[in-house]
Amino acid sequence: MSQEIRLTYREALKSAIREALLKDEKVFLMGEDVGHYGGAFAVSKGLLQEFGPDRIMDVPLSESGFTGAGIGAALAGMRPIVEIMTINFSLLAMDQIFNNAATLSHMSGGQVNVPVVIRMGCGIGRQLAAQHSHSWEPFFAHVPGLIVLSVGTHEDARGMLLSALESPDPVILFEYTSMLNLEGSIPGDAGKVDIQKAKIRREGKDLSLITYGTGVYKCLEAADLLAKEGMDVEVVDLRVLRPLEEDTFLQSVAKTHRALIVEDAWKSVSISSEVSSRIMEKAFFELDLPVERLCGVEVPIPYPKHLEDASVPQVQDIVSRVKKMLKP
Amino acid sequence: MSQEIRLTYREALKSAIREALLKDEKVFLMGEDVGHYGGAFAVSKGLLQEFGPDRIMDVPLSESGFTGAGIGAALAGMRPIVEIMTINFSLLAMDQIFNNAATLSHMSGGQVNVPVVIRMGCGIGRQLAAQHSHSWEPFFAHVPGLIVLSVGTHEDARGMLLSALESPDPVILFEYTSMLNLEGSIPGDAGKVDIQKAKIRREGKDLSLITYGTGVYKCLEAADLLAKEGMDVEVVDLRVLRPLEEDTFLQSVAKTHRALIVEDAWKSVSISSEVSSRIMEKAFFELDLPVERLCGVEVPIPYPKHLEDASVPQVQDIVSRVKKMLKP
Amino acid sequence: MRLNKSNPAPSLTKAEGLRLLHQMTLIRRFEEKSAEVYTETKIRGFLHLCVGEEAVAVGVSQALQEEDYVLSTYREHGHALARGVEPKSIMAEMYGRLEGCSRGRGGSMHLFDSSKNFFGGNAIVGGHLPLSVGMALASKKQGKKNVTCCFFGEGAAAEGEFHESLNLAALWQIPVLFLCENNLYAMGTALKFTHSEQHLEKKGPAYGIETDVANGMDLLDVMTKVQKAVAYIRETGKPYFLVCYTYRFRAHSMFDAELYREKSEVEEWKKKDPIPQFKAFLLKEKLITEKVIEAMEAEAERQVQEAIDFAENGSWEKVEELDRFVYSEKAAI
Amino acid sequence: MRLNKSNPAPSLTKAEGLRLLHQMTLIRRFEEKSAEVYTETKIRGFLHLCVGEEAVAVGVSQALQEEDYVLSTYREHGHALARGVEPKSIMAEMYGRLEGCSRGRGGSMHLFDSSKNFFGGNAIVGGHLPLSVGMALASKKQGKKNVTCCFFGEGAAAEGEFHESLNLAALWQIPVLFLCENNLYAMGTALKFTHSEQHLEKKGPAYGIETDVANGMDLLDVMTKVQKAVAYIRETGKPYFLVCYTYRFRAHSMFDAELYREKSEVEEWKKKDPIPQFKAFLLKEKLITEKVIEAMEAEAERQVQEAIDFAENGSWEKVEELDRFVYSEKAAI
Ligand SMILES: Cc1ncc(C[n+]2csc(CCOP(=O)(O)OP(=O)(O)O)c2C)c(N)n1
Ligand SMILES: Cc1ncc(C[n+]2csc(CCOP(=O)(O)OP(=O)(O)O)c2C)c(N)n1
Ligand SMILES: [Mg+2]
Ligand SMILES: [Mg+2]
Repeated sequence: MSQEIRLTYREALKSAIREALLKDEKVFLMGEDVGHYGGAFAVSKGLLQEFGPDRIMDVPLSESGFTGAGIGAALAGMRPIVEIMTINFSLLAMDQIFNNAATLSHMSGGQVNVPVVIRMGCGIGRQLAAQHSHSWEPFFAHVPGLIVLSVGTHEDARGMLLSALESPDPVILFEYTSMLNLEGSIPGDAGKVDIQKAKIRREGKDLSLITYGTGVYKCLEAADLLAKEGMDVEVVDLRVLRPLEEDTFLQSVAKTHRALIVEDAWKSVSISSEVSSRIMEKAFFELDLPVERLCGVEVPIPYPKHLEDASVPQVQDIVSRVKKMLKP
Repeated sequence: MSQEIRLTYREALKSAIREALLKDEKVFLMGEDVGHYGGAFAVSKGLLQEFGPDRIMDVPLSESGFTGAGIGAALAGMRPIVEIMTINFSLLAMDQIFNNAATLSHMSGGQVNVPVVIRMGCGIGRQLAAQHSHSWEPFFAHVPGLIVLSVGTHEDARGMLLSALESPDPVILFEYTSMLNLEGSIPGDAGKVDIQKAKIRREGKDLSLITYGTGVYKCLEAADLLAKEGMDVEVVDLRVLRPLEEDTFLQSVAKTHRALIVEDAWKSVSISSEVSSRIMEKAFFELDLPVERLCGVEVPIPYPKHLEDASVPQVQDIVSRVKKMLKP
Repeated sequence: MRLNKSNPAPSLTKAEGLRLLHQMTLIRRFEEKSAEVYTETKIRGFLHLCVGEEAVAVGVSQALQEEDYVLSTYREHGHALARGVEPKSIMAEMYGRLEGCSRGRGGSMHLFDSSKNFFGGNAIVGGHLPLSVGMALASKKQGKKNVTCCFFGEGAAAEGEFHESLNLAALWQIPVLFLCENNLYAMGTALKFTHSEQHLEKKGPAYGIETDVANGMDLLDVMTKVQKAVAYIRETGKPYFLVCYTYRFRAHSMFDAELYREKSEVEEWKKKDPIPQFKAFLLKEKLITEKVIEAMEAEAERQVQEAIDFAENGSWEKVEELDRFVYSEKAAI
Repeated sequence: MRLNKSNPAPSLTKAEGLRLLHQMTLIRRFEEKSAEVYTETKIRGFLHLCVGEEAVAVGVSQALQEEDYVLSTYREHGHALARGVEPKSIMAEMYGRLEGCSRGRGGSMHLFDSSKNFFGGNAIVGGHLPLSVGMALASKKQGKKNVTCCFFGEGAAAEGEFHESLNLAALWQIPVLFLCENNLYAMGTALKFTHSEQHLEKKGPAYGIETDVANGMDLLDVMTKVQKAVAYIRETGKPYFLVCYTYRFRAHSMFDAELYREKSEVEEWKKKDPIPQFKAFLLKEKLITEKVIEAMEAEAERQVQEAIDFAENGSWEKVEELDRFVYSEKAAI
């Protein structure tokens, strides 16, 4: 294994896009402001200059149109990376993603496949208020035909896109804008990652924190704080939200006998509901305590910082909840 | 209580729309083919002739546009009933429903409210294949700001719309097309119903069947079959999918100690996931057995009858599963 | 078929005339038979017939080549047949049999045949327009010279996807033919309730897209206009919008009581039936004889019966295979 | 203000001239101050300024009456101020304070003031166009004579919602003014990458909608054109599409490095700054004096400072109240 390098989450994402463009001329990136603007979040900055307008395509505001065009281009043998600026706008492209990308293979009896990768900026925490702070990962995780990935670490920021581009099926990639400037370490030769399995990000024996996305670093931080107080919690990063890989978290629960699921999305009908019910079905007799969930408060996210902070689980909330669970 | 009358689910729905139009001149119905065609499923047949084109508005194919217009009209003091022909097409209106209808009240600090009712034909079982057989109730149930109702019985077909029209907030009403011709009995003076609570449709002591929509009559039928074999199951109709009312099913589970959740929608990240995790959190110590779920197979629904039937829980599947749970 | 320069109508050989009449007749008979077996519940779900609109399907297909892509709606039997998808495999699909072109999983609304570059059978109104834009974009990127032909109804043109797709196609200058079959109704909603500007051909110029109109009841006019359109697309690589005025003689689907239009209106349009019209033209021009017509009709009849027999004898996908094709069985690429 | 019949430019009184100049100046100063306090992190999230576009906000508002409805985008401070929403309550909103017009819950992108019939502050591009159609439809049904004015950018006109909304409004003949602020960029995407037909005014006729263009850098031209548009709407009850050509002098939002346009282009446009232009006009016509201008500017400055003070001293919503207004607190109706 090569030396570790330090880079931001943004740099990791960008280097993967760049590598993909260099490696395969069928790959192109399309999305609002990916080119001349440099990417709404500067992820694709400079790529237009390097690869030209045929590979880095600015598109008009027309989410349904250009996402569908990406799906069509994939049908016809290209390898499009479609960027939907943020998940909030993905509702406008839902019909294309769910009714077309997710169904075409099945509906045609396997004649066609849709190798498109759709990236979206996600997450809350930048005071963007109700219409710009949605966490709609649960919707995508509901729909068969899609592969749904959540980029919770620098390793995955570097590797998930590269792996996604090898899938013959449509992949949804959630990237978290609040993490873009965060620095982290990955091996210098880091590349593709396994996109079928969840991953234990920290071993522990007292309780399993199961999470994804921005929850990963939050849970790791909470675990460190808890360790100082003698509590040894395991952190499971789900990573693959569809098809949800359950063995990893079931084994974790079989070891720790206690689980708390942490998620920014609203609680009802969420990823954590699914994880909790899988544990109910498949690890019930392992449990020392009922599984608990710490999720987003069910409110359209308000603008002011103090209310926004109160809307999603913070590190301290995780710590307190774990303590309550471990020392009832 | 007045005498029982027999009528179809369609007649019940229609009589409610008609009553609403008669009672309040702010009410109007808008949707594709609700007028001249007589309603895609003949629910509004004759209403154009009775009420004229200002109250029964045919609209062009433009789900986002006319649903948004319904929301706007509600903002400005009207009482629109928007019909989205089927839930499959609701994806095109998701942005309007989730980003506007569900958030405007909160985002404006409570200055405005959105008294719109959005009805959709739902359900599978008519061999309409992948793009026309979706059960997207789970999406709507995820989103705060909406009131989400599922019409699983004739009583509710008659009453839910009338109650929904008294809500100051946006209501989503799921109607099931496979039940339209089904006859049932309701009191002659049946009217509004409680739209805050779930309902026990059959009492029983051995196990709770928790369901909604087309699951209700299926579970009742299964319960009858099971009764003949000496198993006494309770049937809980969730009815209100958001805000999900949990007391009713938690009490049921506290009584029966066993629960099976039945749903046509795909299993992952569904209403049943949510119900199961609530039971985990709030009735764990009541359980004699892990809660189980019987849901739609995670596949874009195929056209042929035998495969379509295999895609969703049938009465016989419910019976077998309950037997397995009760006699392990 | 050659385009006669001085006269815009194409001049036909006898063989061509026969082939075209045969195609239209086959579609007509195939659909009438489908309706028949539908009532016997052999076909289920939605069934949308294009009876009356055959000249569009057949006329458009003449200008297309093998490597061109075709996308259509749920009212696509005619397009599929004209494209050369086997009647047998279409009928088997509607029967839900494994031998159907989509393995029985799609049914009437989802005919797919990638060997013919026929990409559905799409049942969300307007939903395939963005796909067609993407396919044409791919062709451009790949340096392919093929055209993408996207059929849709006038009702679909009210959807936002129409607007977004035409804009994208024009911005990107890609070779796509937007082929609008304006049959005056979207289910039961008449054109005047669907579009504030009923002359749909006025919409193309608002995107800077070359636009034309054809009489969809007249095979020769459709052929001429499509020929011109496709020639333009192949030459310039740019999109084209062609509106064919046509009419469906039958109900929207098998569930339609047709409350929204007068019987007399339907009867008026039936007088313009493209099949007898074209037949008369061929007879007048002495390009065909009654005897040849008779033989051709018998052949169409035979093909339809063959399709039915094939479908009747088809097999069922095993229930254990239910969840195949949710994810592709193609190797990772 | 009276419309001078022989000369299309409105003739102004001194008082009117002063009021208009004051409004534009207030908006300019208010926004510059907002940017300032944004860098002090008093305002957070997205902040979109309309510096350079003030003539549109002010010009349009002159033709509107109290009972008219106004809907806007995330770039709406100018529209809100011109509509008469209190500077204090807007600034407090951007500070996230309870005293803000949306109780602090909306922030810069979601200014609401129902007492002024100002309905957002909508941050999904194109998402409020259907709402505006619905509000105008309600007015028609209720027999109200008010107009709904919907502001949006040229970028929004590429969304499907634009197409669907214009079609619905024209079909239903409802009193809505579609007011497109064409500032040539949608974030960093220039008009030529957004629209295949860059003359957006060609799009109105494709829906049969009365359409016009105004010079958005010229207050008097905006006023004239809007006056005409609103008069038409009030008289006929029909929709109208007005495109104002304008330019934003500052970045799209506070996160924009402006890589997509040349500094020189911005400088060129600054020469057309509507505020000095109008000032010069008033001076030339002797409708104002330097002294009056000075006093007016001081007053604008004072108003902005008052707004800042008000916001600084505002209070915070209690965390316990987080989930209020998810459902309406209005009684069932
Ligand atoms: C998005 C969407 N909305 C509604 C429907 C239901 N529907 C199916 S066909 C149809 C009418 C379409 O009319 P048009 O585009 O003119 O095509 P035609 O059927 O006349 O060939 C409608 C409303 C649908 N399938 N998809
Ligand atoms: C549906 C949607 N897509 C993307 C965005 C991100 N976004 C915000 S403003 C904007 C540009 C809009 O341009 P225009 O309509 O011209 O208005 P302007 O900002 O120039 O006033 C974009 C892409 C959004 N808010 N909503
Ligand atoms: Mg039609
Ligand atoms: Mg703009």
